Amino acid sequence: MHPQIAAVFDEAENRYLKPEELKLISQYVASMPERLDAYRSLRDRELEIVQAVADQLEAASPQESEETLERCLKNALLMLRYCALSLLVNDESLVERRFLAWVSPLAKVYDTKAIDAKLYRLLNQQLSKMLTAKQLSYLSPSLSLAQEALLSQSSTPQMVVSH
Amino acid sequence: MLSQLERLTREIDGRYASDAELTFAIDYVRSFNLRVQTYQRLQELETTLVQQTYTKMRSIDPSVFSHGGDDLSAKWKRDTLRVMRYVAVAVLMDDTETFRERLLLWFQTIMRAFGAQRSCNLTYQVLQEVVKQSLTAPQANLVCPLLELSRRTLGTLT
Amino acid sequence: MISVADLLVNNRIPGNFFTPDVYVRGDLEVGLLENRQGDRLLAVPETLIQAIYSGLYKETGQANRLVLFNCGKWWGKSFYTRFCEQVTGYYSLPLADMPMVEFIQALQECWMAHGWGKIEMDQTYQQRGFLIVKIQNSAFARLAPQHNQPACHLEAGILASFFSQLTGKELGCIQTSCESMGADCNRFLLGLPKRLEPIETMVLNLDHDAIMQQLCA
Amino acid sequence: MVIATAQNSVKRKHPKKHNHYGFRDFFQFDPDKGTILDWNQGQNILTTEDFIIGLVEGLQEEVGDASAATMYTIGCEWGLKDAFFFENWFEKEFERSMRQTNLLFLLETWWWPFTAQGWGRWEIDMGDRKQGFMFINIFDSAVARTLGDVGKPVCYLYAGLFAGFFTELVKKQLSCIEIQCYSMGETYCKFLIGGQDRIDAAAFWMNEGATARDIEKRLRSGEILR
Repeated sequence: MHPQIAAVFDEAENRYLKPEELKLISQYVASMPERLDAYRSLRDRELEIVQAVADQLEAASPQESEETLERCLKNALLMLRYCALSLLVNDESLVERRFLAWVSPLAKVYDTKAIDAKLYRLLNQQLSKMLTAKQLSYLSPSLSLAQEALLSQSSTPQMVVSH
Repeated sequence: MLSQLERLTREIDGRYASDAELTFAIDYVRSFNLRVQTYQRLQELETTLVQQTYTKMRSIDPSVFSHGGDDLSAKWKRDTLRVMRYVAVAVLMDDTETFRERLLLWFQTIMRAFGAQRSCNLTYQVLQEVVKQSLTAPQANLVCPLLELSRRTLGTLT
Repeated sequence: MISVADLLVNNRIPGNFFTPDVYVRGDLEVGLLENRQGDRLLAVPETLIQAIYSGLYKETGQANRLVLFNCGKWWGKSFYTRFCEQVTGYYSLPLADMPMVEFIQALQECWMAHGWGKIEMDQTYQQRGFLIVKIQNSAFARLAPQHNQPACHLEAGILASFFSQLTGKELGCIQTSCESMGADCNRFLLGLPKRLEPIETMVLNLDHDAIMQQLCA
Repeated sequence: MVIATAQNSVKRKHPKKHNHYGFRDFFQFDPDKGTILDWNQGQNILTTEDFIIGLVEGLQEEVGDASAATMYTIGCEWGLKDAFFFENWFEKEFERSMRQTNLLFLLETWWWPFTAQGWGRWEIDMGDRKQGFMFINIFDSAVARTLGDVGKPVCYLYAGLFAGFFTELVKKQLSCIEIQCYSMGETYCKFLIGGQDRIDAAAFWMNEGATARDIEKRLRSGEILR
């Protein structure tokens, strides 16, 4: 959620909320029905969306192993789930802490940037077909944050410890 | 609402929330206008409500504002205002849990340290009566449960 | 053909089990902390860490280092078990099937979520039978009372236990550099006890690089 | 999410806020360093009960039965150091001397960080302070809950903590003994704090099988070992 809304209790004992603070909350609450709709669409049509992406990706990357493609698709599913959550609560930092902190180091090791770039293009096409412009505008801050972070990092060699 | 959103983000890890898990948000949207009205009303009436409570308490028990010769009126007003303001935000945000965690549990130990339970018990009982007279019934229905919780938490002898 | 539905296990995709704001929760009403598995947690404040050092020194004198190392070993044993339980449960994978990168990353996240600093594995000397573990921002180093020798005996104990169980071999652990002595990080050398023996005395007057040079000469 | 984003700024924005013990207010996690600071800028590490077991078992192995005394000493050192740490933040936060403060309020304020840090809740009974002793109840002792029902008191760490802290607070040598423990099948732990003579007397009576209630009664009737 917007950090300012999350902080409403912090000053509770000193003063009442200023009109602009109250307005911020009202705006978020007013946007809630649309956010909920977008969230539900993403949830209910997740498989349809990502399956379409998977089919196109597989066709476009015949040289890639299934294992690699599957790993990338799994990360994309996770990304979409966290972006959906962050759309709902209006907090992009959630994507950073919950998704990127875990997935970026692994994506770096497995070096899947080229496939990811392809995948995101396909995914974004699907999403823009399915969501309204308004809904997309709620989703895109976190979605671009996640995609840009993963595409901008350089790769590192894989570690080779064994059990 | 804040604590519910927080719980939601904690509990849905790598999956989607079900409709049942989202009900609270829909309920909140529906009740929001009433919450804002109530919040603003409490802000307007803050001084009056506290003053009315003070007068009423004095008439019920004149000794309640003095302790060993000290006049506790000013201290009482500060404490009561503090609780009232948290109550107002808790009404606005529909968040009893945060109210409890951020204020009541701590304040309970402080009120006990000063032996103020009897005064608290009376305060939040009278305040409920005063609120019911000054606010509409739906507004008072949002405020009074929080005042009752305050009475039970702060006003109970161990 | 990839089936996306088959990529989901119980309709879930695991992310970071150790995300701090999800991993730990507090309940003020009862004064308890717990992790997301429901195990009780304690926040050990710096005054207690200092007291462990000074109290043990008062009671056991020079032996306090050994005592701390031992305490660490006990601690590490249960820590390993708990950690494996958590990751295998959450990622729905038997330990043997978990890619090592992911296992190590989970350990790093776990370490940070507990506020123990940053941990890293250095495998430069793996062929020679040594593993180097680096830890940064350790509370045990920062709060150490003396600054003339490595101070993270508890951590050394934990690491010895943890990696002994992970590799199935009884390993020893010696700290070769310490933040409390101005080093950039705490380095711990893990290997078979016999091979570590000569280092015990080297630690007193050689730095980490010199020790590694001698060891691998 | 939410509150975590705001958390780092709460102390900066409201340094004098007193009710700051909720988890997300009290602790600040630094993702770059992997460290945790509490509201009063003290570093904290989180551990499971394995840490306590490791300490107890590791000590048992090295020093045998002296492990109880060692845990008590660690506790005393903790209490002593914490008294200074407390005085420092209390006087900053409340802008007044610790010694010009309502005692019960002061003590509740002292224990709050421990509540936030997961060491359980307490109840303090100062009714007998004038007679030179007092009682503290601890609910959910981290030590007793960890070690389970072993049939004798085990919370030497807490006993030491109280002895060390109160000794520094009243500037007089005080000791502490646990006279009832969760590990004896009781629902909570009870500690007696006072001068050495009283603690010795209580220890002696306990050895003879006295319950916490017996000990309270005998102390209140002024009985002391000759």
